[in-house]
Amino acid sequence: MMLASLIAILMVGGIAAGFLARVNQTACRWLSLITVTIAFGIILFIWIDEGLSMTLTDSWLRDLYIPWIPSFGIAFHLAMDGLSLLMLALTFFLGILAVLVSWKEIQYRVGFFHFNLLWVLAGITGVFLTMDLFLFYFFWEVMLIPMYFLIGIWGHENKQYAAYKFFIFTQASGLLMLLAILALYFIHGEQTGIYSFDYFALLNTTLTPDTARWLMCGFLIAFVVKLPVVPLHTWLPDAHTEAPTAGSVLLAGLLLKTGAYGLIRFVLPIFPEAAASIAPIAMLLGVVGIIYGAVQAYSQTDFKRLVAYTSVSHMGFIMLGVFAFNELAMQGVVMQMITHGISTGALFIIAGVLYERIHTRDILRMGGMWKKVPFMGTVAMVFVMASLGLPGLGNFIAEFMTLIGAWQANKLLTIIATAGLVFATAYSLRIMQKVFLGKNIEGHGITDLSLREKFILVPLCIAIIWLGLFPQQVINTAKPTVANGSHAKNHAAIHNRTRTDNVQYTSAFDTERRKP
Amino acid sequence: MNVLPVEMGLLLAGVLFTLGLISVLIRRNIIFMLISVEIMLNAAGLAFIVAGSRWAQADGQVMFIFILTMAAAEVSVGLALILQIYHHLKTLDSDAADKMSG
Amino acid sequence: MNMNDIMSLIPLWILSSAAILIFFSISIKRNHKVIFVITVVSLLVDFFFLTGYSIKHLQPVEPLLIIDGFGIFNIGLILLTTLAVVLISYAYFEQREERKEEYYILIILAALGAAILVISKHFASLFLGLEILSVSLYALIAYLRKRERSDEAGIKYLILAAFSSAFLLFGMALVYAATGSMEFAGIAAWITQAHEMPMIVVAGFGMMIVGVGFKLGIVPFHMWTPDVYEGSPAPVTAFIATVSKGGMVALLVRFFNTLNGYQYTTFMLVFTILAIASMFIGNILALRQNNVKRLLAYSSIAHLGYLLVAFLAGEKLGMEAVIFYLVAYFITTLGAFGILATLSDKERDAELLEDYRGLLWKRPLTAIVFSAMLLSLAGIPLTAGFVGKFYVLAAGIQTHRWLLVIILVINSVIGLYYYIKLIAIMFDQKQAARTSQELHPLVYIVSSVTMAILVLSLFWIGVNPEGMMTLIRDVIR
Amino acid sequence: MAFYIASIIAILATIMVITRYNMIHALLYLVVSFLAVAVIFFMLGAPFVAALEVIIYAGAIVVLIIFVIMMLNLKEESVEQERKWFSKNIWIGPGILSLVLLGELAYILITSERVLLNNSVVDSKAVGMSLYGPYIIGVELCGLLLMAGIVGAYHLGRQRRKVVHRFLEKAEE
Amino acid sequence: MIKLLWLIPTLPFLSALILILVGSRLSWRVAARIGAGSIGLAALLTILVGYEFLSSGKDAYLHVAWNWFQAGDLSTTFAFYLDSLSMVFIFVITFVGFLIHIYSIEFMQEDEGFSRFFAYLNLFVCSMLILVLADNLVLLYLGWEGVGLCSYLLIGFWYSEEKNGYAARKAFIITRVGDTAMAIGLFMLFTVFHTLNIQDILTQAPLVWTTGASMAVLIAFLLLGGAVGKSAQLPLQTWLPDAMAGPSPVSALIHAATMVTAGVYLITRMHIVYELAPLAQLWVGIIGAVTLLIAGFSALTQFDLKRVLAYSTISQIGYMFLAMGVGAWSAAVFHFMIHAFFKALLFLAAGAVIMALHHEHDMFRMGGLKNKLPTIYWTFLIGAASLAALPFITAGFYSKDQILWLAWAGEKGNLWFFLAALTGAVVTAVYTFRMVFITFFGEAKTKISHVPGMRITIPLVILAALSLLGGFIELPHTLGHLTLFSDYLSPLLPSVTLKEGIESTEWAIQLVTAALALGGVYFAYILYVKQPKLSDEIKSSTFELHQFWFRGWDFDALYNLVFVRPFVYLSRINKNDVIDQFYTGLVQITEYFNTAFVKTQSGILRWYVMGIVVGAILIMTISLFVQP
Repeated sequence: MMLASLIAILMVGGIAAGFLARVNQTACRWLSLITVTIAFGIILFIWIDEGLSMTLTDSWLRDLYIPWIPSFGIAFHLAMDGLSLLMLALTFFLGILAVLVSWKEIQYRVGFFHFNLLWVLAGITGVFLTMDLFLFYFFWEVMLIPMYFLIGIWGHENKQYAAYKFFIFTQASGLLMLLAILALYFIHGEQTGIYSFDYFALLNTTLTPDTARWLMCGFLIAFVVKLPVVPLHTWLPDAHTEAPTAGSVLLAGLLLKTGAYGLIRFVLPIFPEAAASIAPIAMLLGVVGIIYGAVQAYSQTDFKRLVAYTSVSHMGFIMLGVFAFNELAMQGVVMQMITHGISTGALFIIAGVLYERIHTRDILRMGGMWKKVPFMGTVAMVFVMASLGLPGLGNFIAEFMTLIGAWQANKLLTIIATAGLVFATAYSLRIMQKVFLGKNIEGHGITDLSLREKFILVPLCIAIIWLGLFPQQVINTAKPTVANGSHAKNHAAIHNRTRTDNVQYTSAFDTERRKP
Repeated sequence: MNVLPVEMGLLLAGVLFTLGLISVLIRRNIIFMLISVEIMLNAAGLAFIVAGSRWAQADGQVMFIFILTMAAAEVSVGLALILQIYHHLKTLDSDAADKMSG
Repeated sequence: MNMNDIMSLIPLWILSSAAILIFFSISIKRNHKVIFVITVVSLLVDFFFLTGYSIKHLQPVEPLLIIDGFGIFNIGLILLTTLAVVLISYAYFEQREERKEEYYILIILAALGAAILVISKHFASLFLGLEILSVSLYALIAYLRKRERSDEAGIKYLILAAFSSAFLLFGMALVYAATGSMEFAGIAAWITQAHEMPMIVVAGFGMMIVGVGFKLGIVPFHMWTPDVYEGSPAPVTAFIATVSKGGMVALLVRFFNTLNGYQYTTFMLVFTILAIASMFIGNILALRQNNVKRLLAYSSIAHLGYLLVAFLAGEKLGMEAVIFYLVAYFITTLGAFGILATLSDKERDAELLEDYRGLLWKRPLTAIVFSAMLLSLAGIPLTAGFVGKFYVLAAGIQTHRWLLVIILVINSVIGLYYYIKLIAIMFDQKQAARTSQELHPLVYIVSSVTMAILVLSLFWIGVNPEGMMTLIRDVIR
Repeated sequence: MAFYIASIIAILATIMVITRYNMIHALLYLVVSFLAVAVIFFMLGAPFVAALEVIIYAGAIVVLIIFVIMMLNLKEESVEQERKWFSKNIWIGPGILSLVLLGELAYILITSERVLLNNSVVDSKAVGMSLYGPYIIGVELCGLLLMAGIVGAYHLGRQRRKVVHRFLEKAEE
Repeated sequence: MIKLLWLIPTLPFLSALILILVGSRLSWRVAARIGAGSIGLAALLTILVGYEFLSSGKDAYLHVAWNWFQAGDLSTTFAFYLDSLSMVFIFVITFVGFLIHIYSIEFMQEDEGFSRFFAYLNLFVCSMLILVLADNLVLLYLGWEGVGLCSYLLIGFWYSEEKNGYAARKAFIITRVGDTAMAIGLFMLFTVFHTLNIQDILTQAPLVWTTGASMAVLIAFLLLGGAVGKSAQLPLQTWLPDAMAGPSPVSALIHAATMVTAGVYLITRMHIVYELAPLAQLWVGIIGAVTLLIAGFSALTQFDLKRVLAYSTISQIGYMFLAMGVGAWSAAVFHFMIHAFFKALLFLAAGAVIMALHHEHDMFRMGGLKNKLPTIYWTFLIGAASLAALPFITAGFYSKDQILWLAWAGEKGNLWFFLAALTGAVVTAVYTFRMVFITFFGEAKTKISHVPGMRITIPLVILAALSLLGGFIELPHTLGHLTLFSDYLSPLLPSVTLKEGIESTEWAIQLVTAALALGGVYFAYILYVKQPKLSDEIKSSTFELHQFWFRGWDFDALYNLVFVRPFVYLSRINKNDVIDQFYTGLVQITEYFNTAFVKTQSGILRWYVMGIVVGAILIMTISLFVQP
């Protein structure tokens, strides 16, 4: 029930915040802050409660199963394992920051803004939790609409274009995934006579190699567009650039991660052979993304656009790691998901903070800010360094593990990917140089971070350093998911646990099914 | 009474139908278009009569009567509309009625 | 015609009696309110009467009609839709300088025609139902005589409808000439007996497709849609988009299933081509449309294309998908045109994109309802449209119609663009300078309640479609 | 033989209809065409319908149209206009389309199996029995159809008044 | 005491943290105390730890702070490993570091970024300590990158100058290129050994590989790549001269004494791998030899005092590489230590000069400082003498002599190495004293604005003393045969096997070396003091060559042409993302269709009828041709 309550809290909170804003805008902000904090608290509670003592056999923490559309074998099935837990922790952490970051920035239609914000979070939560493919698609789409509004209403100059592009790219790919899901559903149904969208049921589908490849492509395309992988990335720079700060944070920090999550959760377990067969291509795409994103990032003059392209580059590592098929790389990927969320989110926040002060995102018009805003400069330095993969910060752990894992799979590509780190250095340092160092050309007189902004950025700093120095907890939490090939199938184990939620638990496998 | 093949009857209906069709296509005058449609409907009725005659059933004729009814209703409404249009446009040119496009 | 037949036809009797009652009531005294109430009451009574029927009910009224679950369901759908149209019509017509009363007769007759259509099992009833519907629509479309566009739309619809009816009739005649039967079942029996279908029958069916296709507004018989949608009063447009098309779809389903048309590659090929063309052309035409009514017209072309995909998928799931999609589409379209009608003023309908600019900030609830409807058209989750699209895709995939399914997906994406564009305009920060209306607000309560019910059912079916699915499954059997 | 003569007359008359510039002339040819068709009906053993063809098509409908033409008071210039619209080019597209359609139709009809018509006559009694037997609902529906037509025509055809204000309009009624 | 090893890197780290967080609110006095004091404490602790370590007689001491991360086979600890080699390094780092910190208090006193400077400097010391104390290669990599970061920060310390930022980025990026190679080396090591723990690798390596195993060679080369980047050796040497943009203490600490020798540390640390990969080791030597020559010649032509020193550093590290190339590990480490003393001294002294002359870098605008800044002059002279390896009295002589001797006599040495080293020795003497003579002799060209105080002179004096006396802990056979240093390292680092029957030549070599060094000094004296015109003539007659050397053998231009320009060009022309064009194209196609289709909706009734007819014909045709 706790899992469902996570989603419910956010949704209800969103609606409440939307109405509350008519009365009092500040109250609305506080309400959404409290809502997300409660969700974060729940996740921390679960983590502390049992995440710290996870073992390989006991990897599913919570499970909730409510039949929804029995005639199609669709259920409201949520389940949580270490990976979901990590992703949710990240979600709510960034969610809190997103609310905070909008405190001053959003002065227009505050209620509707927070409604959308919380619903995006709810959608993302659903994506990370659901174990029913129909429901997954459902949430997958649900998170897009509010995101679209966030970009389209509170974005910058070219917001409509960016919002369209974002929406259409993700929708198109999502629909292809829906096709694949449906095909899988029918194939599984014809094989077993059980028509079900349940993840754990569909895992057992036997597919011919050809079918598997096609179906996987359907899933893959949705995830790689979201990730994004070159050449399907072009929505991302626009969307990230035009979105309001909170939107950029959520986009970069969370939405991209849903793609990576999908790869780990669905593509690999459901289509292991097919995934293995395209691994070289996928890794190649990852490497292309790393290099291409870096090269593109270097030439950008728009701060947010630059950061957006760095995302493309960083997400290449995820592609590389996921298809390396070993635990190290996979751990690296999980780590990358988290650290990238933090570091890129922070960079977007810095861009937003700067934009609030000098009303431009053009880095050619910045420069020499350090003297005025040393604190901001220091913080920025931390995240710039994180983005170039400096050891001691979280990103390094992620990239190092990914690369060392990828090396076992494909040496040449790993070499190129590693070379990408040099490019990463080039663009990262360019940010520092153009924004904070050099001369203050336009003579902007700006003030350093306010208390609220410090309250946003300092936890991020601490998080990224903490992850760089003490990543083991995260690795342990993710371990059951990524280390154990049959992890997903261990789900049955949870049936025997007494400590499931209070709901009458119906098995995933004996609901009424129907042959259409 | 001569014995004649069904196809000939249907063919005649087809020819009349096509003539009506040509007329709809080439006429710009709305009244003419209406008349042409009547020709087509009549041709369809003819086809029904031929078919009914082939099976020696009354159904074909019944259908014809229905068609007749429909044609009458149609013409009455159509003419009323034409009056309106003439009122508005001061012409019967169907091409003039192209205010809506795209 | 025995007692049972008469009993079974009571819903139709009620409708026709209502029409006649209004007819007389007009001759006594013209009163918009009274007539509106009569209409609403009779529709409600009719519907409640209908709910008394068992879904398993099966009563052929030889030789023309058959009252079965499918028919009852569709009549119910038509009645409710008509009711919704009537409800939004009241406010719409109240502010217009036109005699309002005939409108209700015509719309009841049109509904009756559609009802006949969905329960007919004979060419004659098919034709008569169709024509009652059409003839009523001629007048309805041109109902607002002050507007030039209404006349234009009316005459276009009239000529084209009659023209396509001629095709339909000629096709019927050919089929009849070959088979000697005008009953669907009789034709099916003849064909089964004859083993192969003679070309003349194929040609007959082909010509009938022209007539059917025209009513459905699928490519290449679609060209009337935008003009007629634009020219008609908004409630009438809603009616055309829903009842008129839906009735035809239901008929097509019945006809095709009775004949088992799925075994004939010719028809499958024809419908495949029509479906693909409808999806592409409909969506692409809508892309840069600035008139909301025309935009919805083009979108309806595309949606009928989607519907054909489910239709082509056949089998039980396909039929379910068709009906479910139809229901979702009805709700959505009614909602959209309902909003359009509510926003319209004395001068003209709120049909330009610009009329919607910044609507969210001016009338938030209206804008949200409209957005929900558009999102449903786009097939976004939480709405009925999504489940409908899901159903269609499921049906398509189950029967491996990959080409159609892929094209559907591509078109959904194209379609997104213009739905989103409209939503984006409503969320724009600039506001249109359109003045609000002067009518007494009470008038709007009816419309508002209707819209509320529509949007709630939209979400209800979107979130919990199980009930509707079960119902439809029982209906299809 | 009589069938073929009547057919040729019908076709020729119809061709005349579609080529006339003057509407009244065209309508007269239309009457001829309808009459020829009525003859055919008669020959096909459908005397009742033949009569209806004459009365309603050739009679009522044509008269109705002529009535409207007179109401509109169309003058010579309309004939001129018709002539102007009737250029050669206008025939090309529709001609080709129609010929293709006719060709296909003819091909289908001629290649279909040859069936000779019965000589049996379906007289008015049979038609009546059928109409008021199984097709009784159809007849009722026809009534509703006509009602729709009447209401529609009445509403649309009503003469428009110069309306100053909606309340004034009410007062006039 | 040895248990407190972890405090040695932690103290600077804490200090850095404090200074970063609240530094801007502290007065310079407090900041200086925190900044320098922490290093002082660390130095003190180092001595205590060192004492205990030496007296304990153990080979090594391991302190595990915590398990860093563990996933799959990879298990990494955050652990410090102290052995004799790292002992030398932490001693140099903390001790020289402390002196430089003290020096910096005065040097940076006026700067508004005072506390920031100390924060960076402390962070650097911390990273450097982690580097040399790391127990596994991942942690070493952390230190390795950490020092890179600090180097970047400090080179670009005066960030408002565009060119400083450029130099800083150049340094970071170029070293990153080497790091990439090193990272790949780590991947390969991990693949082979399933661990990245240094000691485990070193013990397993001889068991896994035979000498000359291709994997070993490859890995050795990759690690060499990292070393080459950090230590500014060919071909990645170009960043170091530009790095002189940073404040002088930074140049002294990072770009002379410690960071740039990280490569030496790495290779020495992994010497077993290199012993197993003779080809790679040979290349270490070759790179060292070539680099020392190239940098030496470049140093001859520079105007900027600090650039001379920078090239000199490159050249001296070349010696160390040469030493490692011939397997003279302890010689390399010894030279590292001595070099740290005298080069830090030289940089600090140069910094004092520059500071005194109002931030004037050009030697030819100095001159005549001999009398005005006597302390500086004498200490600088001592440093220069040590650098030029003036015989017998300077530490540089002993350390360099050892390398020269082993390059000649070592089993892996050869004539070419020896000749290169010899030539280098001459060149070193020449450019060193060219520097001395131009700066301190002749006429004064610029006025002195700042006379160095105690905080500057005391470190100079201490370093000068070390530069002279540091060499006496390791004396050659011919001169007393004292082998304190190599004995100390011998459990860890193997000594060089000499060629057969070559001992007798040692004194000859020493003589030649000494003579050449003195000759070089004399040569410089003639050119720059006696007959300055001669030097001008030489300069003008070999103008092209001179310029070529001055530009650092045009490596910069080459790299610009081959790497930088194409990258920037590519990235510039593709700023708007060519892939996006594809999607824009799709949209345009759709819009084109839209335009085409819209025309069909003409509003003309007959046209619509036509549409229906066309549809009918289509259906009929299909019916005709496709049989059901």
